Amino acid sequence: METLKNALDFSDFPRLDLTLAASVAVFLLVFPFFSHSSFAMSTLIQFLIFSLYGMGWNTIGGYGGQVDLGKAQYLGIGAYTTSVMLLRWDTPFWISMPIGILFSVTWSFIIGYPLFKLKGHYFAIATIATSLVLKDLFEVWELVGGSRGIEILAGKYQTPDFVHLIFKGDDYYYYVILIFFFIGILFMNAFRKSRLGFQLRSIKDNEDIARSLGINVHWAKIKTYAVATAFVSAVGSFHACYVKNIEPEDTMSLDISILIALMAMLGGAGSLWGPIIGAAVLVPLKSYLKEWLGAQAGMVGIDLIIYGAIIMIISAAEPRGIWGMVEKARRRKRN
Amino acid sequence: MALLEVTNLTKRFGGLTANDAVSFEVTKGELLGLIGPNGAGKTTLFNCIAGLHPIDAGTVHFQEQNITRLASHEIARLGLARTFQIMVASGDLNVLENIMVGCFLHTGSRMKAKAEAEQILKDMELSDLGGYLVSELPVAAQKRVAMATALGTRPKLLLLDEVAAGLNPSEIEGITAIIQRIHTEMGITVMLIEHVMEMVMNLSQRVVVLDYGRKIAEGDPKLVVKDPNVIKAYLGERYAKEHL
Amino acid sequence: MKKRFAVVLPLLIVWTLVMGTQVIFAAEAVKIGVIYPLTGGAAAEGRELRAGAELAAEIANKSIPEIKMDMARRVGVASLGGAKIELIFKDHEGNPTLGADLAKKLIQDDKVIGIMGCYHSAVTKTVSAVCEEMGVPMINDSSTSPALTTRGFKWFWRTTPHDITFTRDLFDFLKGITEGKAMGIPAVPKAQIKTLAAACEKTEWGSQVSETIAVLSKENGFDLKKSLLYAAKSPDLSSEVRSLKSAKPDIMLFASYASDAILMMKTLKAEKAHPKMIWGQDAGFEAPEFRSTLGDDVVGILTRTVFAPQIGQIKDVSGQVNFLYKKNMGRDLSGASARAFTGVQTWVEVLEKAGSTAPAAIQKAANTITIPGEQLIVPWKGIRFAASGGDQGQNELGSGMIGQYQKNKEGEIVLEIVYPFDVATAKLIYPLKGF
Amino acid sequence: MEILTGSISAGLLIGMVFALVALGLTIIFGVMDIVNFAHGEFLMLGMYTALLTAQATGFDPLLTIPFAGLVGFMLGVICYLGFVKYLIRGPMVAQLLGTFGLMLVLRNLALFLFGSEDRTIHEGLLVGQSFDLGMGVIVPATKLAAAVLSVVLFTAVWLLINRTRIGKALMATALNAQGARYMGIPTERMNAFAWGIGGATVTMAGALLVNFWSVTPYVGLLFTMIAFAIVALGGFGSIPGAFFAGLIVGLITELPGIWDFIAEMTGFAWMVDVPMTSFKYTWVYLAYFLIMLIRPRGLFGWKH
Repeated sequence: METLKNALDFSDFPRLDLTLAASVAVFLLVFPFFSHSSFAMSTLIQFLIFSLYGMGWNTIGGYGGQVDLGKAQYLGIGAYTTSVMLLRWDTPFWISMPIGILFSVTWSFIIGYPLFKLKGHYFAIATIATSLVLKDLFEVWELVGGSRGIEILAGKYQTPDFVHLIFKGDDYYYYVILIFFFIGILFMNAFRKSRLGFQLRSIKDNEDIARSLGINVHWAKIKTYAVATAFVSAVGSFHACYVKNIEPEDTMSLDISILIALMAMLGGAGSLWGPIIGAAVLVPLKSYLKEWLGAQAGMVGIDLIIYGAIIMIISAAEPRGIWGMVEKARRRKRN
Repeated sequence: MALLEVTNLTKRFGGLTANDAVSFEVTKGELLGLIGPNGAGKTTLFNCIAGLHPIDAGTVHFQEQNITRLASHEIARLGLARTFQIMVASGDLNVLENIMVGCFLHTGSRMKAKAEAEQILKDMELSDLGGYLVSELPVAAQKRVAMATALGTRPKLLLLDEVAAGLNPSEIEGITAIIQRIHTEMGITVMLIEHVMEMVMNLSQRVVVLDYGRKIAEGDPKLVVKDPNVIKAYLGERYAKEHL
Repeated sequence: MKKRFAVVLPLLIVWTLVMGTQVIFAAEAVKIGVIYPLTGGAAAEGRELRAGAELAAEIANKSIPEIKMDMARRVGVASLGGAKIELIFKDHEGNPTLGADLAKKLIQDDKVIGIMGCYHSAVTKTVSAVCEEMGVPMINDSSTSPALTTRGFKWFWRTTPHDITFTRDLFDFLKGITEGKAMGIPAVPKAQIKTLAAACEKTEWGSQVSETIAVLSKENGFDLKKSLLYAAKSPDLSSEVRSLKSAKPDIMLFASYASDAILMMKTLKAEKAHPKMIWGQDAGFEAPEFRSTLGDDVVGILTRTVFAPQIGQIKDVSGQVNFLYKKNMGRDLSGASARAFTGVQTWVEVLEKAGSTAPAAIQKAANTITIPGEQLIVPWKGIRFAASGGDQGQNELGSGMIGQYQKNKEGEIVLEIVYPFDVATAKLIYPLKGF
Repeated sequence: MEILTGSISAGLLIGMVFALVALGLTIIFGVMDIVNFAHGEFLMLGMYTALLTAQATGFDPLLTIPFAGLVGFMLGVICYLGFVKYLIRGPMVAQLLGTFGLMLVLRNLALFLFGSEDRTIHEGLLVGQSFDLGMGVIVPATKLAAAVLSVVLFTAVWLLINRTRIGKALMATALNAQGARYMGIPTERMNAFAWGIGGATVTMAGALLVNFWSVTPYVGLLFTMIAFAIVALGGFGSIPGAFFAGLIVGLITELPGIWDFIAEMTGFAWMVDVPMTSFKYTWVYLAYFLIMLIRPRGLFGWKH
C-alpha cells in the first residue's frame, strides 16, 4: 500500500519538471493519432525500449554505482524464453514473459554472487565477460537455433493478437510498450524511495559507512541486480515479439550492453529522469543523423563522428550527465 | 555488566602490528574515552571491533555474544554503531535521507523511517539542514550528521571517531553537549576517540590509553593523565625524564 | 566473337557521351528500396552492390540498343508509360533489426513499390519478414542462405542460387575431377582428394554452409575430417588454421567474409599449410581486396561465384555491361555487383510484365515471369521463380560457377572459370602449388 | 605431439603480441585509474599510420615504427590535454562514457578519411616470412618481431618507471596524485606523459601488426576487449601483470590445438566433435571470470 503511494508520489520534483513530464506523457499518448512517418514511429518505439532498459540499468548502475556492461545477456534470456515458448508451445506472451524474468533472475543470482565480490573496473569487465560467454553458448545451442537464431513468423497469427503480442502495425506495439514505460516510471519512483533504494544510494556513497549502518552490501547489490535484470528481461521479451527475429549476434551483442549503459549515463545515472532523457537524446540523434548525413547521403562516418563528439562533450562537461547539468543549474540558482 | 568485552585483540598489517593484545571492557551506560598519540592504532581498533577488518587474534564480545567473526553489517544490526572520521558524502543523498538510511534498519516503511529521522534531526539540532547535501555543510554540522546517521540504527553502543577534530572551541562545546545528551537522555553507551583532551576529560568517566598498538593505561581520566607512561607516550621519553 | 565486341565498344562510348547529357521526362518514377551494408564490416561489398544496382537502373532508364538486353532497349518501364526506375538506398550496417526498421521506413514513408537487398542473409531474413507482413514484394539478389526460401513467403523472390546449389556444384566439380572432366589435367584418383576440412564463420550464413558441406560430403563419399565454426572478425586465426592443418586434409573449404578470408590465407601461408585445393564459398574469397591484398598468393585458389569477367568471352551482354561498369568504377564486375545488377534487372522485367505497381500485379508477374538466360549477364539458364513448394520464390534456373585465380599472359590475376566444365575458360591448376 | 608444441609456441607468441597491445592500457590505468575504451582505436590509427607512411615513402613498414610511436605519443597527449583531463574529474561512469565517445569519433574519423576496405601491406621485410623450427613450431616473422618488440617495450617501460626520476614521479602520481602535487611534481604533465607513453606503445604495436593483419576502421574493438581482459587479469596498472596475463590469454586462445592433441592421444571420438574454435574467446572470458573469483584484484593487482 505504501509502495503504491510512493510510486504515485512525485511531490519532491519541482512543478516545472512535473508539467514538462505531463506534457511529454500526453504527447506520447496522442502521438499515433497525428500524421507521422513510420520512421518517427519506430524511432519512438526504440526510444521507449531503450528508456526501459536504461531504467533497469539505472537501479544497479545509477543508484548503486556498479557499472554494468552486460545487460544484453538478460535481454537475450527474456527474448529467447518468449520466442522459444511461443514457437514450441504457443505460449502466450503474458506467461512467457514472467517465466523469462524467472530465468533471468535465477541466472542473475548465480552470477551475481561472485560478480559482486569484484569492484569498479574489475566488475565492469567481468559483466562484459559473462555476457559474452552466454552469447557464445547460445550460438552453439541448437535448441534455440544456434547462431541462426529464432524467427517468429507473424503470418500464422490472427492479428492483432494481444495474447501472443503479435501485431501487424507498429501502433499496437507502441501502446503496449508505452504502458510498460509508464509502469516502469512508477516502479522506479517507488524503487528510489524504498528501503533497498536508500540502502543502495548509501552503498554508492561509501560502502564502509553503509556496512556500519547495518546494510548487507553484497546482498543488497545482488538483490538490486535482480531487479535490474527483471526489467531488462521483460523488455527483452517484448523485443522478441516486436522485431520477431532473435539472434545472439544481434540481440546479445556487446554493442547493446554498452548502448544501454551509455544512454542511462548520458542522461544522468542515479536519477529518475536520467535514462529517459538519455534515450530521448541518443536514439533520435543516432537515427536522424544517420538519415541526414550517413552512408546513404554518401558521407560515411560523419554521423557517428558527430554522435561521438556529443557524447564526449557531455561527459567532459558534466560527469553526471544531462540531468546533472540541470541539477547543477538549479542548485546554483538556489544558493 | 560488560556491554563490550575486548580480549587480547591483535591486528597486523603486513609487518606492522597495529593492535597488540589489547583488552578492555565497556560497561553498560558508561562513557569511555579512547586516547593515544597519532598512529597508536585507535581507529584500527574501532575498525576491528566494528568488523571492518578481520582480526588476527583475540575475541570481541558484545552483549555476551561473540562477534569476532561477524560481518560489520551484522554487528551493526546487533546495536553497535560507529561514526567515521571522514564523512564522505559525494553522493546525492541529502542530510535527512542519510539519516533515513540508518532508520531503515528497523522498518521497511519510508514514512516511519522519515518520521524517525526527522526526530533525530531535531534532537541533533539539525532540523534546518535536512534538505542539504552533506558536502554543502560546514564541518561541525557534518560531524553531527555523522552521529545522527549512526543514531538512526538505534544503537546500544556508539563508537565516535574524532567527532571534534577540526572544530573551534565553541563548536566543541556544542558537540560536547550533544554527546552528553546522547549519553544521558538517550541512554546510549558511548565510546569515543578524541584528541581534544579537554573534551575527553569533561566527558569520559573512564579512559583507555593506546600507544604503538598496546594498551598502556586505563582508569579515571584525572589519574591517567598523570601516569608517567602516558606522558611519555604523548610528549616523548626525554620530556618525561626532564619534567617528572 | 571478340571482333564483334570491338566494334560495339566505340559505339558504346559515343552513346554514353550523348545520352548521358540528355534528360527525358516521362511518367512518374517507380521507387524501389534497396537495403545494403554500406557501412560496417561488409561495407566494401556494399559499395560493389550499390554500384551494380545503380548501373542497372541507369541502363534501364535509357535506351542503349547496342546492349542485347530488353531492358537496355527500352526507356524506363514501357508498360508503365516509360516510368523511370528510382533506387532509394539504405544502409543496414549488417544489423538485422536496423534492416527491418529501414524496410518499414521505405515502405511506409518513402512509398516504395518493392524492396531489394540485403546481402547478409540475417538481414534479408528480417527485411523479408517485414515485407511479407505488409504485403510488399521483395526481390533478393545476393543472400545465399537456403533457409530464406523455405519459409513459404508469398512476397519474396530470390534470383541468386543458394548455398546448397553452390555446395552441390563443389562436389560435382570434385567428382568431375576424378572422372577427368576438368580442363587440362588428367583424371585424379579419388583417394587423392578424398579428405576435406572446413572452416566457416559462425553466423547464419557460415553455419548453414557448414551443415550443407557435412551433409553433401557424406552423400558424395568424401571424408570430412574436420569442420569448425569460428568467430568472424577474429583478431587471430592461428589456432583455427593449426586445427585444420592437423587434420591433414586434401581440400580445405571456407565460408568467410573478406577480412577473415584474407587473414585465413595469410595464416595458412605463415603456418606453411599445403592442401591440394582451397575452395571458398564466395563472399570474402571473391571480394576485390582479397586478390589485391594477397597478390600472387591467391593463384590456384578456387571460389564459387556467379560472375567472372571472363564470362564476357562467352556472353556479349556480360562483356558490354562489364565494360560500362569498369568505366564507372575502375574495376571489373564482381559476383556481388553482377548479382545486384541482375536483381534490378529482374525488378524491371517483373514491372514490365506486371504493367502496374499494384502489389498483387507484381506478385502475379513475379510468379509467372521467365527471363531467358541470354538477357542476363550472369551465366544462368534464366530466371523463373518457383511459385510453390519447399523452395518457394527461389529462382530455379540459376546456377553457380567455380572460378580459379590464375595469372594471365599479361601477369594480371584473373578469375578463370573452371566449372561448369563445358564453359571453362582455362586449364585447372591442380594441385595447389602452395604459398 | 607436433600440434601440442605448435599450439603452445603459437600461444606464447600471440600472447606476447596481445600483451604488447595491452601495455599502453595498463600504463594509463596505473597512473590515473581510467579505462580507455578507445585503446583499440589507437592501435588502428597506428596501423594506418604505418601503412600509409610506408606506401607514401616506399620505406619498409618496419622503419615506420618510430614514426608511428611519435604520432601515438602526440595523439595520447592531445587526447589527454584536450579531453581526458576534463573527464577524470568525474566518476568511473563518466570516464567510460567519455572514452566510448572518443572511440566512436576516432573510428569514424578513420572511416571517413580512409574508407572501409581492408588494407594491407604487400611488401616488406617481414611480410609473408615464417620460420619452421621443426616439431610443429612455426614462427611467422611478424609475430616474432612483435614478440621481440613486446619484450623490449615491456622492459623499457619497466625500467622507465622503476629506474628513472620521471618514472618515480609517475609512480607518485599514480599512488597519490594530490600528495605528488604537494611535493612539486607536475601531475598534470605526468598524466599527459602517461597518455603519451600509452599511446606510443600501442601505435608502435599497430605499426608492427600491420605487417601481418589487414586494417579496417573497425579493427579496434576486438583488440580493446582482449586488452581489457588482459589488463584486468594481470591486475589494473601492473606492468609485469599485463605481460604474464597476455601469455595466459595467448595460451588460452590456442586451447583448440591442445584439445586436438588430447583428442588424438586419448582417441576419444566425442572430443573431435566439440566445437572448440567457436568458443575460442569464451575460454578467455571464462578464465578471466574464474581467476577473478580467486584474486579479485587480478594476478598482480595493487590498485583497485
